[in-house]
Amino acid sequence: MKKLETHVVSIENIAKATFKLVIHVQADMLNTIKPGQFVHIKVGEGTEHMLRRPISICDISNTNETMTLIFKVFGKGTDQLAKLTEGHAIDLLIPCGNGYPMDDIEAEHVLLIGGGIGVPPLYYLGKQLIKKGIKVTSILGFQSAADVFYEDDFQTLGDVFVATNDGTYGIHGFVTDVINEQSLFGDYYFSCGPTPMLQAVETKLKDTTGYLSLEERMGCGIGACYACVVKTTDGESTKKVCQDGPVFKANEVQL
Amino acid sequence: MKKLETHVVSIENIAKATFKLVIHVQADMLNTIKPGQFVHIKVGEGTEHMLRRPISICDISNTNETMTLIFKVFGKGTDQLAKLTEGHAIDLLIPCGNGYPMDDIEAEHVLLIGGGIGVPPLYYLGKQLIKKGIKVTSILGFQSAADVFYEDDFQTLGDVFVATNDGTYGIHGFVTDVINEQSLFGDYYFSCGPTPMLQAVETKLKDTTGYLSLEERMGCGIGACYACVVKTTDGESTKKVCQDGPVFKANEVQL
Amino acid sequence: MSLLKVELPGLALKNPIMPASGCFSFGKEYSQFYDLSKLGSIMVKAATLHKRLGNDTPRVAETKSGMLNAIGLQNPGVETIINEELPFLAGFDLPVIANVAGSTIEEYEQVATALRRSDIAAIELNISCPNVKEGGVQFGTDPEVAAEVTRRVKQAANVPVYVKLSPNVTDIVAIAKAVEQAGADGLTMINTLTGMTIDLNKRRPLLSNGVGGLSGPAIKPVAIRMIYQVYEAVNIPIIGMGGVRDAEDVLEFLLAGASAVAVGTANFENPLVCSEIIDDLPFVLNKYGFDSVTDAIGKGHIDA
Amino acid sequence: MSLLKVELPGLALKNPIMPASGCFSFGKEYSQFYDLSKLGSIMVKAATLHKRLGNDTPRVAETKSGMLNAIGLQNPGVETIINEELPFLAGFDLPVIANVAGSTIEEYEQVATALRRSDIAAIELNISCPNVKEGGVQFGTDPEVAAEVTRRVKQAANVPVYVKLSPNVTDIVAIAKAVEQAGADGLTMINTLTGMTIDLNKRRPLLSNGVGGLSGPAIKPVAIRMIYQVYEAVNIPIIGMGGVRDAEDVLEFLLAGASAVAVGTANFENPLVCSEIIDDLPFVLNKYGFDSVTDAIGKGHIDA
Ligand SMILES: Cc1cc2nc3c(=O)[nH]c(=O)nc-3n(C[C@H](O)[C@H](O)[C@H](O)COP(=O)(O)OP(=O)(O)OC[C@H]3O[C@@H](n4cnc5c(N)ncnc54)[C@H](O)[C@@H]3O)c2cc1C
Ligand SMILES: Cc1cc2nc3c(=O)[nH]c(=O)nc-3n(C[C@H](O)[C@H](O)[C@H](O)COP(=O)(O)OP(=O)(O)OC[C@H]3O[C@@H](n4cnc5c(N)ncnc54)[C@H](O)[C@@H]3O)c2cc1C
Ligand SMILES: Cc1cc2nc3c(=O)[nH]c(=O)nc-3n(C[C@H](O)[C@H](O)[C@H](O)COP(=O)(O)O)c2cc1C
Ligand SMILES: Cc1cc2nc3c(=O)[nH]c(=O)nc-3n(C[C@H](O)[C@H](O)[C@H](O)COP(=O)(O)O)c2cc1C
Ligand code: FES
Ligand code: FES
Repeated sequence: MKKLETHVVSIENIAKATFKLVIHVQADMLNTIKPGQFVHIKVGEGTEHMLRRPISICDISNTNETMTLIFKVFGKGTDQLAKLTEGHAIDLLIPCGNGYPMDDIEAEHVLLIGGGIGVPPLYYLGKQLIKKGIKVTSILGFQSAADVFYEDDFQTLGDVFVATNDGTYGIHGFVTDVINEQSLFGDYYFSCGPTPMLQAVETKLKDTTGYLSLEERMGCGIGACYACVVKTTDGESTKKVCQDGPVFKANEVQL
Repeated sequence: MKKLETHVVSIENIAKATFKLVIHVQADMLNTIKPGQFVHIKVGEGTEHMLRRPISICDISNTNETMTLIFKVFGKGTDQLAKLTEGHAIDLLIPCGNGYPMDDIEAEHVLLIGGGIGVPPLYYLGKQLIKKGIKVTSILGFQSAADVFYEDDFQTLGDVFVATNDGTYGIHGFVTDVINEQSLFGDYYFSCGPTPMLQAVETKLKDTTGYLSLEERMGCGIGACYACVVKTTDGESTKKVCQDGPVFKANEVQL
Repeated sequence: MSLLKVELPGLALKNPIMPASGCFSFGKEYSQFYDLSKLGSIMVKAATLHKRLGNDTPRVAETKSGMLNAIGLQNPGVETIINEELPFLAGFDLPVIANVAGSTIEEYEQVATALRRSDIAAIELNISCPNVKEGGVQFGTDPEVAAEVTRRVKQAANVPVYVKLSPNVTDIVAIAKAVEQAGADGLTMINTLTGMTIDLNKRRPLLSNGVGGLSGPAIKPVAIRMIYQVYEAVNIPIIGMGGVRDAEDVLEFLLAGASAVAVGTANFENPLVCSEIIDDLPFVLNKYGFDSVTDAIGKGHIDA
Repeated sequence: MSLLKVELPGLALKNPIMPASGCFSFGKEYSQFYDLSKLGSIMVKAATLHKRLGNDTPRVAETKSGMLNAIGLQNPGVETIINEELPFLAGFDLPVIANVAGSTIEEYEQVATALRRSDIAAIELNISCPNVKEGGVQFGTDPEVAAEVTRRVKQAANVPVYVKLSPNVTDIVAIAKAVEQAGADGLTMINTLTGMTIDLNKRRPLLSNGVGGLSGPAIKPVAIRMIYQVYEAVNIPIIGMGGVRDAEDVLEFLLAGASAVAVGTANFENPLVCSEIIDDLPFVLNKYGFDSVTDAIGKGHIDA
């Protein structure tokens, strides 16, 4: 992991309060990145924000030497990130966390199940999976039509089903409703999104091997402060989301 | 007084760590400004700097609708101000303080005596004085050659004598040395600069009517917090630099 | 705007926002920026029996997300305040809270007695000023002494008395309970945390007084914690303060248990801050699902 | 670099900079960023007798120029620390300071006794953790209790003992003097200020523990003030901490009376911060006219 001082290549508002941020990163660093990893971003330059913000890596481009992040304005920190402009300096810890276990996957058809800001990391994952010849079906859940992003991009990977909670776009309901209605199945699934969604997915797909990417409030982002722990299923010990995760095997930790 | 949200027209490094900042201000506001007044500037947008910074008004241009400030990078706040760029937003309280008593002056020849960052307010004052047909002689003191600024501008007002403490430019010594050596006198003087300089000037020119502009650490900048007081000469009461000053009659307050 | 109304002892507030004592003088300067009648109330600068010139300068220093001050209770004395400062405020539609300070219990009593001849709506009893050698914080750090001052000022005063608590104590709840028992009508909290900064060039504390009071957003978490704890222990209302600079901060103080909120340091950053907060507050209450200010008070507590 | 050297009981420091306890775990993670041998020392994470899982999450929250934490002393227990964590640090050229915590005086004693079998250079006695129900801060708020824990741990330990003081007290000087008299070899200060923030959406304290410890630049003025006051009252050295993030901050702590300085929260903002401070410190000392670190200690005092 490195502390990288780089700059913004572009920033774009792609959905309601949702921004696509493209950052310059050199190829040798990009080559070390695994799908599911995240970066830990310093907000502003002064002391007002002492904690960095974790944002998943959505995509990388070796040719352009760029990395893409997609984030939603949630509070004061992401609001400030949204005000970044082309060429502006940005300071990251990169790459953080473990990522999805790409090497061990023995699968033919993988379901990518994302909710809201859990969608971005699944994109780079999907790209890597199809490179390995694995079939990908994406199920993306959003609040409503205005929140939907990256549908076309996922379309380049395979079938895509979009659901909205309020039915203003795609299928009305949750991602698990889509799995029911469309009788979707795969021999593996990867999921990222809000905890209630992950719980529903874990229950629904209890017989399928799955990996979940979790969120937790972070201090250091590198495993040193014990802010971001989750209990293991037996309740006897903890794992750190920032270091042991953010990706965990389904049922490995308590959601 | 107003809280004014405006923007930077230009910023330029004109001497060692010294910046000339030109800010857009509408004519109706400019018309209310008196020489010697200052603005109270918000540093950055967040909470890191809760106190504004007082900077004297150096010049105004009704035609361009601009105001010029000259400041030296001293600590973290002025350092951040130096990083402002053209078009950037800036938030001021304007105008602050009393300014020099322009209406009551019955003088033929005025000495302007400035030291370091005390020089700027004297420029707009000088311009107004010569408009009233008063002769102006400027004595400007700086640390060394690299610190000198605005000599040419003052030249347009009348005679200018520049002194540097280390003798690397102009006359070697303090402004009071210049007054001695050149046997300068006027029927009025206006001075702004570091306290030791003001004390020396006050003593040297004790028989001349004079006005001094003082500095003190400020909270509110508008007279409400009692941070910036100076004792009156009798020691019995105080005056506020931000409201009763920054310009005081010589011997009115304790330096 | 009845959704912003709050009724407190002696204070029928049209909204819960007021400038904090010492940060707004007696209102005149800020009246250049907006109509003071917009405010819920105003906590004016501390009054002592006689005129005080305060500490030497420098009296303020900036710190990260905060500031230190050691004004040292400079004020023209209670008589001059009654005769020359308070009449200006009579021209506005708002109840005035007078801040009472002193070096001895007798002085506190005398100031409170003098104020009977004024038009104030309530007294804020300042037993927590860290910036004067005599008087101030020592009255606020011992529960028994705090109770005694409260009792005596209650007897002297003809308006409700709010006691201003110092955060520089091991057990704020003990002090709060003691002054409640002694008859306080309400509490205001918190005053500043004692702090210091050193001038690296001069190799001496930057403030001439050495220590000063830390205020601003830096101390907000301490204020929220103390209000939260005291709210669970007393039955008198709390006026909260410490680092407030926007309407969401105000809501956080209400949830912690404050019934009204004062704004200090933020006035220096933005002289319009109280006015802007009053404009924003209805929207913020609505955004977080509250029908009114009173609906939000104490709602951050587990059993609320 | 002898200008950076400091000699303290048990600690021959090549420079006065060390990470603060709980912010750097046992060093492994930060060793990805720079060679830990560069550090003056390291204060490792708190050890209790048995493994503790700590509090529920959320455990941290950001505040203005600071943060709150309520980790709750999660650690694998002193035996595991000795066997599995400390050996990693033996590979670096730096003295290790172990942080000792407990719920009872006996537990403190037992942890200190267990640590006799390790290679540590000193103990930091943590009687000031505000984030656990039992053990922690109550040992640090009463001078007599603080003295008693100090005495017992001094007897159990085979290395110098530095007592970590809580800032959440009315009179820090009284506690400092009490633990000095009880045999403390040094003091470390300050631990975090107790604070809280409320989640406006959930209408509950944001941290699952309710309260948490406030750290970061926000609290620096409180740290400087307390160190300044304690320095004038005791004769044992102080390791200072609270909001340090650059070499000028370090100099301010030295002037206040600290002999060495720990960096906590700033590691999260910048994992290289300790390394960068060590590089900058000679220039900053020089800029302000000091020949060495020892030359600067206590020089902010009037009679220095
Ligand atoms: C591993 C990981 C990957 C993530 N990837 C993305 C992503 O790709 N796109 C995206 O939009 N968001 C992502 N998030 C969530 C994102 O980190 C938060 O929305 C963001 O930190 C909120 O910051 P704020 O300043 O806007 O909110 P504030 O509430 O002002 O933040 C205050 C503090 O709380 C923390 N915090 C608040 N919400 C969260 C949260 N949900 N998770 C973790 N910390 C939080 C902040 O980091 C900060 O320390 C991810 C979170 C994690 C843990
Ligand atoms: C009426 C008035 C007019 C001024 N005009 C000018 C000018 O035209 N050009 C110029 O370069 N400087 C001027 N100054 C000085 C300028 O305000 C300070 O240099 C500046 O505030 C330093 O801020 P900083 O953040 O760089 O320093 P820091 O030391 O980081 O500031 C910390 C705090 O101390 C205050 N402070 C520090 N030094 C001074 C000082 N000398 N006077 C007042 N407050 C101080 C700051 O305002 C801030 O609140 C003026 C000061 C006053 C009072
Ligand atoms: C410059 C200044 C002067 C103050 N003077 C007083 C005072 O006279 N009486 C008093 O009770 N509190 C005084 N205070 C404390 C404030 O009223 C308030 O309790 C404290 O600053 C916390 O609020 P804030 O963070 O919003 O400033 C003063 C604070 C400041 C910053
Ligand atoms: C996440 C976190 C965990 C901490 N854990 C401990 C601990 O285990 N033992 C301890 O003595 N102090 C602990 N502290 C307090 C720090 O060591 C330090 O005293 C305090 O944070 C002030 O320094 P800072 O402002 O540089 O962070 C912790 C602080 C933080 C932020
Ligand atoms: S954020 Fe510090 S251990 Fe995970
Ligand atoms: S700065 Fe507040 S009175 Fe002058």
